[in-house]
Amino acid sequence: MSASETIAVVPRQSGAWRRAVLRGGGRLAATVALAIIVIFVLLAMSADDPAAALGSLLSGPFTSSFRTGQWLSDSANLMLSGAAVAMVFRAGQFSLGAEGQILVGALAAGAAVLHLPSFPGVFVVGLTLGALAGFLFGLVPGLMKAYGGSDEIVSTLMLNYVATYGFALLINRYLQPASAGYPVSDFFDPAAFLPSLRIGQLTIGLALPFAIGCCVAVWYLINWTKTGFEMGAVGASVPFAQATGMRVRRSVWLSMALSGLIAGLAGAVIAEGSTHRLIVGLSANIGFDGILVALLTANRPLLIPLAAVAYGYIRTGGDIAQLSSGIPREVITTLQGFLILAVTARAPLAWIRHRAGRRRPAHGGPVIPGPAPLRAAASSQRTGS
Amino acid sequence: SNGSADGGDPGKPAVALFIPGQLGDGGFFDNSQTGVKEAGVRLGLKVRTVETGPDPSKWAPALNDVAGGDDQVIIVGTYGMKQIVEQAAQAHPEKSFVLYDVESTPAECGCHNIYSILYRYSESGFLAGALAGLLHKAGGVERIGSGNTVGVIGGQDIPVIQDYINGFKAGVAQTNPSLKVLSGYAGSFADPVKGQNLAAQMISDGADVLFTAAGGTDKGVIQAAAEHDVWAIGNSLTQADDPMVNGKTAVLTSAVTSVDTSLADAVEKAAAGTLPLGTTVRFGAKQKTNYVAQSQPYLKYVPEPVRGEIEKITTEMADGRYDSVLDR
Amino acid sequence: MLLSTILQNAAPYVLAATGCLLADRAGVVNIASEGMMLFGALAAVLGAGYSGFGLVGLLAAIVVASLLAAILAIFHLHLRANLILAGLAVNLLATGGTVLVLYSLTGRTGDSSGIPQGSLPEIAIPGAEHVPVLASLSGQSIVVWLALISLPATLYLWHRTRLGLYIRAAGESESALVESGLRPNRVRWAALLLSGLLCGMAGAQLSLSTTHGFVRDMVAGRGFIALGAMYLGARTPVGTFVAASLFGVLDAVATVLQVRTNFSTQILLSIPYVAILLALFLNGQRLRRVRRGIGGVS
Amino acid sequence: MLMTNHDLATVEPHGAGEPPTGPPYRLEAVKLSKAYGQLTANHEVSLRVTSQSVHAVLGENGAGKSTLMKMLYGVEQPDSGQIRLDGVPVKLPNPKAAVAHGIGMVFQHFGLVPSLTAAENIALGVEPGRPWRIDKREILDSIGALSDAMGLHVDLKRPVARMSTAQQQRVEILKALYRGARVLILDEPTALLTPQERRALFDAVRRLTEAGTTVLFITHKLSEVAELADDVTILRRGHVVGHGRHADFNTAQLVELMVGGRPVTARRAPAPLPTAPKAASFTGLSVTGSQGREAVHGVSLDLREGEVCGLVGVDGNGQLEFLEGIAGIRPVTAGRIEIGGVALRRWTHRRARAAGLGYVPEDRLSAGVVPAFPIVDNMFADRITYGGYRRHGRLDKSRMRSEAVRLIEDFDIRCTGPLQPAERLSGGNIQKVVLAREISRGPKVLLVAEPTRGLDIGAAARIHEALADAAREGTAILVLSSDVDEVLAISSRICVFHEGRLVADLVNGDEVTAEIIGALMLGSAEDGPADSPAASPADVAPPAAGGGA
Ligand SMILES: Nc1ncnc2c1ncn2[C@@H]1O[C@H](COP(=O)(O)OP(=O)(O)OP(=O)(O)O)[C@@H](O)[C@H]1O
Ligand SMILES: Nc1ncnc2c1ncn2[C@@H]1O[C@H](COP(=O)(O)OP(=O)(O)OP(=O)(O)O)[C@@H](O)[C@H]1O
Ligand SMILES: [Mg+2]
Ligand SMILES: [Mg+2]
Repeated sequence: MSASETIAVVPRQSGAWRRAVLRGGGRLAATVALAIIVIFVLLAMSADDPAAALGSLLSGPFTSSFRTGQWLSDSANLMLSGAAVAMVFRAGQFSLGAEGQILVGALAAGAAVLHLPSFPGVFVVGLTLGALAGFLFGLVPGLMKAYGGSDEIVSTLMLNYVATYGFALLINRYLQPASAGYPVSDFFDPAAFLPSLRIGQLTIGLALPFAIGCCVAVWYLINWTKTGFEMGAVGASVPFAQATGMRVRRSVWLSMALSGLIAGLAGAVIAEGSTHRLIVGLSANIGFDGILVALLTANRPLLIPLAAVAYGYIRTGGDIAQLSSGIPREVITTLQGFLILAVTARAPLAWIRHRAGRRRPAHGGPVIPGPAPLRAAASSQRTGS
Repeated sequence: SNGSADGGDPGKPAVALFIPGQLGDGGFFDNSQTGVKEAGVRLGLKVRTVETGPDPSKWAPALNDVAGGDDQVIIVGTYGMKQIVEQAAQAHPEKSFVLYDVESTPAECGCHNIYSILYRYSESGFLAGALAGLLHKAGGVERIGSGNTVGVIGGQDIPVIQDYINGFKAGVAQTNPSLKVLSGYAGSFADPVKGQNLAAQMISDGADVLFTAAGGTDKGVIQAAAEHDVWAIGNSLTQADDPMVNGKTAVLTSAVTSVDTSLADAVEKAAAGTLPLGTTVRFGAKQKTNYVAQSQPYLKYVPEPVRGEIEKITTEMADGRYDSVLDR
Repeated sequence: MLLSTILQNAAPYVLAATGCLLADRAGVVNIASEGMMLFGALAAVLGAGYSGFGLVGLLAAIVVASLLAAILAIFHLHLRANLILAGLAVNLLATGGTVLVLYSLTGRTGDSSGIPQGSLPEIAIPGAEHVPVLASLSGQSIVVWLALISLPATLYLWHRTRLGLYIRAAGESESALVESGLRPNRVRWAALLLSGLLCGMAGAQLSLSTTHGFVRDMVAGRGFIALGAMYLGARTPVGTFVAASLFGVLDAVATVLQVRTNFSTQILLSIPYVAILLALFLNGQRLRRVRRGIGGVS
Repeated sequence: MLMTNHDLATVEPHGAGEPPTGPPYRLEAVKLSKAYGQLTANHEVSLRVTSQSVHAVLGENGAGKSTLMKMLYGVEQPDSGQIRLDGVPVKLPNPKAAVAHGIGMVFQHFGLVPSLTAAENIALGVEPGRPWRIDKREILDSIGALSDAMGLHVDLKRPVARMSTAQQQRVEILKALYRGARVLILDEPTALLTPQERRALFDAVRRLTEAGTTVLFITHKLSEVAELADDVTILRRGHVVGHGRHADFNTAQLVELMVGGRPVTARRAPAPLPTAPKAASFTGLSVTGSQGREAVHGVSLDLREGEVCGLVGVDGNGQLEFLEGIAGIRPVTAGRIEIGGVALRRWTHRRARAAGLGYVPEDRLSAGVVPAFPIVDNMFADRITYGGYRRHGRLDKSRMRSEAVRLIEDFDIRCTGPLQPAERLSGGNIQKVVLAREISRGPKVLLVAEPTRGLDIGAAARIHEALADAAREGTAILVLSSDVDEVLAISSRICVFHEGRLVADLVNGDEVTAEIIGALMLGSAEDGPADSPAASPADVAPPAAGGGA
């Protein structure tokens, strides 16, 4: 499903869908069962009352409306980060730069709202500038790749460090109050806080609908626009894109910059919606968590809200278990690792069958190189050299 | 470490230590946990630690969660938590908050249930600097060469650590103005390799005493000191108690800022119901929480007159004699 | 002095980058190098501390890091988990797992104080103290020496051994291997295990030689840097070695500048990364990299 | 040697032929069947290969030839049936087993590792030497000896990525022989070769059979069968529909057996009237080649509406670069390009298309289509990128789909529907998708590289038909093909390249033969157009001189 996933004009045939869902359901059940066993073992090793800890882990986000709000807020941040990553992955580029772009977006948004006079709606200015800054910061590796051929894994990774240090530097120099003992700005003016909606007891930040909107926007861009189509084609095959008159370079830098834009928005949303100020460590690895979320959905933007909410549930459940049962934080980290492995293991059954002596399905190993009939013919090896 | 929520005396207040970061930083947070736990055990209080991790977006919600729980005394540290604690304090006037490492003024906050603790990190730095200066002056001290350079290494480049470093420089200037002071930040509290690099570089540039205030990064500094036969001055009692690297004594002593003592004191007062809410105490030499540890190597290698001089400086410091050079 | 610092700093980069190279050329991006180094660093401390022998620590690091590599291999090669996801998951396992192990052994979550200290054997060249370059080499840990010989060793592996040949083939043309009667996944297993071995060594250097003890998260991104160095080195043994060494040099340069100048810490600390960006931009190399790992999960 | 009772061409009902009796065949397939899901790729296919013969396997695209060969090489497992070597049944669970039995195969799409040297590729998996050290000298020596003996010369130390297709193929053959292959399977070995290379290959094959090797080979070109094959087996839709000695079939019979009776004729496009308007004019074009050197030196050429101009030359003489230069894929360093009377300053492919150019790239799998994309996306990619197929600002997918359905019908593309990914199509059908895209956009000028490479006779004929139709509509078509016969069969005009220059520009006619063209391609000026009976078109570029302009 990997490669053919890139551009599907219409949904897959319903029969295949149903089968996939059924198979997926079975696997999910097995995964969940396995995960619970692992969780319990980990908790038994570390918590005084493993059952209670497990309970608060699994039901934590629902134990109070405050916690539910917390879960949804965290999920919204994950969603934005995931959408940024899916954007660039769907365009066939590989960026690890969301983390840095989030910091830059937050910085721009924060610096703006800290310096602007307070007026209703000033938060929109912050969001806009955050997005713009993210766009520009994503443009850097994009242009480097499009015009310099620079490997984007290296450049985005390096830019993360530059962003991290730059963020600290600017807070240190310009934004932290004189009395501060730690690089952190003042709190923003409440007008710069992301508004939230109250539904009964539950407070839902604007971040959530906003993040869902972003996911839909990415989906629309990729599936329904010419630009998105071009990006997908450039990502799938540069020779093809060239031979059909597409603007390959523009596609490369634009997709990376747009991903930066969303990540920048994520940064602005985190600053205005969660921390309400700039503080060193603000991104807290959420850029990398975004990679997880995006990959869990195979880069399908419309599934990202689901994946983010599910992943956010575990994270928040873990936080609450930590708060209420005092299990070490690292149990949660370790658990996340196990869960991701369990969820992404795709072919346990096939493997077991293979072990039992049957022939394995022809496809194995990583995504490349494609099945034998697709291997680039000799002529492409020639031109490709 | 975590979750020792048991063994509380029902009549006494339950205490929560809220860590906006993670334990195991080898310094500040670990230190605060030591103090709170020690007092809790001593007094038979129910004490628990809540560790939220380094993600700042989690801090406010987590503290709200804790404040809404059963703990009567909530202990929170670091500058970044100030407004968050103030908001929680407003929302939960029935709870007592201990805010350490930053000051909350009731006038600004509009709340009267916060007891603030400040630390004079620069005093510890000053003492370490004075010791370094005096060691050079004394002459004939083991591992102290004829060079005239000492060094100081910080973790992240943040104001708290800048205090240590500025204090160190002031201490050197006070006792031995001709000494040259090298300084550097590792950029992290958990990168001993960087610490080792910085220390090795300073040593190769002639430094023979290194003061370190860098959390987990300290390990690398101490390691380099051991390797190249110079002295490290640490910042915690643990380092002073366990001064060896690979069988070789490397940590001469520690210039301690004892967060644990201040917090143990706060817990004690809270248990007794005498927590001076609405006030701020600045802990330092005066409260005997900033001092040079009387460790084995200190007693063995530091000449008696130098130790006497340090004793004297500590006393003078408690009397406010150096405030003019120390206060930011 | 400076040269010896560079050697010490570069060794982990070189070894881990070489590990990434082997895996990558066999068709597996080893994004878990960070976690392998981290767990390796802890295992080294435990092995050396409890046995009293530095070499046991090195061995423990190698074994544990290879175990992580095996997890990656099982999940990616056999259970067909997405490579990047599985790699990130292994990193999470290492971040959390090291602290949990540390906690269960010492009751501490921060560092390995309380565990007996060990250190890697060092190799001294008799009488080298006064010879300029040799003096810096002499007394370096065995891992630094291993890093130095890793280049000739990799070149030998590359051009003289079957495994090297198969590794190069596996990443480029799986079907060529199959049609030659070989099993690509076996080759990838071998490459991953070697990768784990090298990352384990790199971790051991950090915790048993450069410093003596484990501090949580002490790898501090060096595994990712190693991966970046491998790409910067255009996925070739020599390029990787040079790029990884370059990071060692830049680290040392940043350190010197920090001690000797008053530039802003953050600017100095970002020097290596900016330098790499410039290098990447200026030589405008077009790395022909097969993209993989993106996409297909479900 | 051959069985008398099977000498006659027989059109057998599938699977009816009983295995004959007599001396054992070198290699024998007995009622092999193989199904992929619903689809029966091979149904009780029997094949008998005599020792030291060349046995051709013929059939349409998708007839099951490759599947049969893969079973003989252990890549695929038959559902039923038996494989015998010298009369002895063998099991071939994997290629390794086949190699152990002395069977070697050169795949349709090569299985070489691009960055490894020829020697490393050849020895992959069977390297001599100790476990920790490959004996490189031994490898070079033994392969050198082998290649000398077989007349298959390649630079063993060069990475195959930097080799021509023919050299790569030699590497593949050497690889099989190095493993001790006594039975060699060649799956469409000539599809990617130039005529010269093909000749060299055939020489090698003859030497191989003389040296005792048995060769099974697949081709779509009956001329090659005539030249090389001793015996033939013809497959259609997974069934053996004919087998026997080649001499006993005539071409018409073979075609009939392969395509099931449909007549196949390539039609030559009529030369346009001299009054036909100019569709494009290229003046003094210089184009940079792969290595950064100039590959085309100041070539001028005019195209008239409705003409099919064939572009030929020995591989590497600039004709491909010329085509790609016009297409805007390669940098044009000098000269002037006009399409439909409009000249553009910066010549990029995007602008070329906007000016009315269509382009069918040489490599259909990597540049022609995105294999993973559905047919519909592949068909309209060019127009989408220029802003077509949009309604209310978004892609009009339903219109795309319905038009794709129409094109699928028009171009007779065999598929399950417009949403089938291109990778699930046969090569011929993929090519039709590309042509459908390029022709349906109504270009003024259509550039086509290797239109029928690897396609069967029927598919090739349909492609030729589509090109002729487009020409009739007024499109000027420039066709590059390494198959001179194809160029002769379809073009109204033929341009010959030699060493980066246009050395001949002929009106195609019965007087123009493959021999004449071949001589021109090799650069013999005396056979040039001056002596040619065919008059050049009025606006022909100066021959041989290289068209100064
Ligand atoms: N991997 C596969 N999965 C499913 N079906 C396949 C596969 N490979 C081949 N087929 C089916 O087997 C049939 C025979 O394919 P095969 O490749 O043998 O054709 P062929 O005769 O070699 O064609 P060509 O002349 O184009 O090479 C095809 O029509 C196809 O439907
Ligand atoms: N994985 C697959 N599943 C189903 N059908 C397939 C698959 N792969 C190939 N086919 C079918 O196999 C047929 C032939 O496939 P193959 O790849 O052999 O093409 P081909 O005709 O040999 O190509 P070429 O003409 O380039 O040699 C096509 O009709 C295609 O639809
Ligand atoms: Mg075929
Ligand atoms: Mg075939």
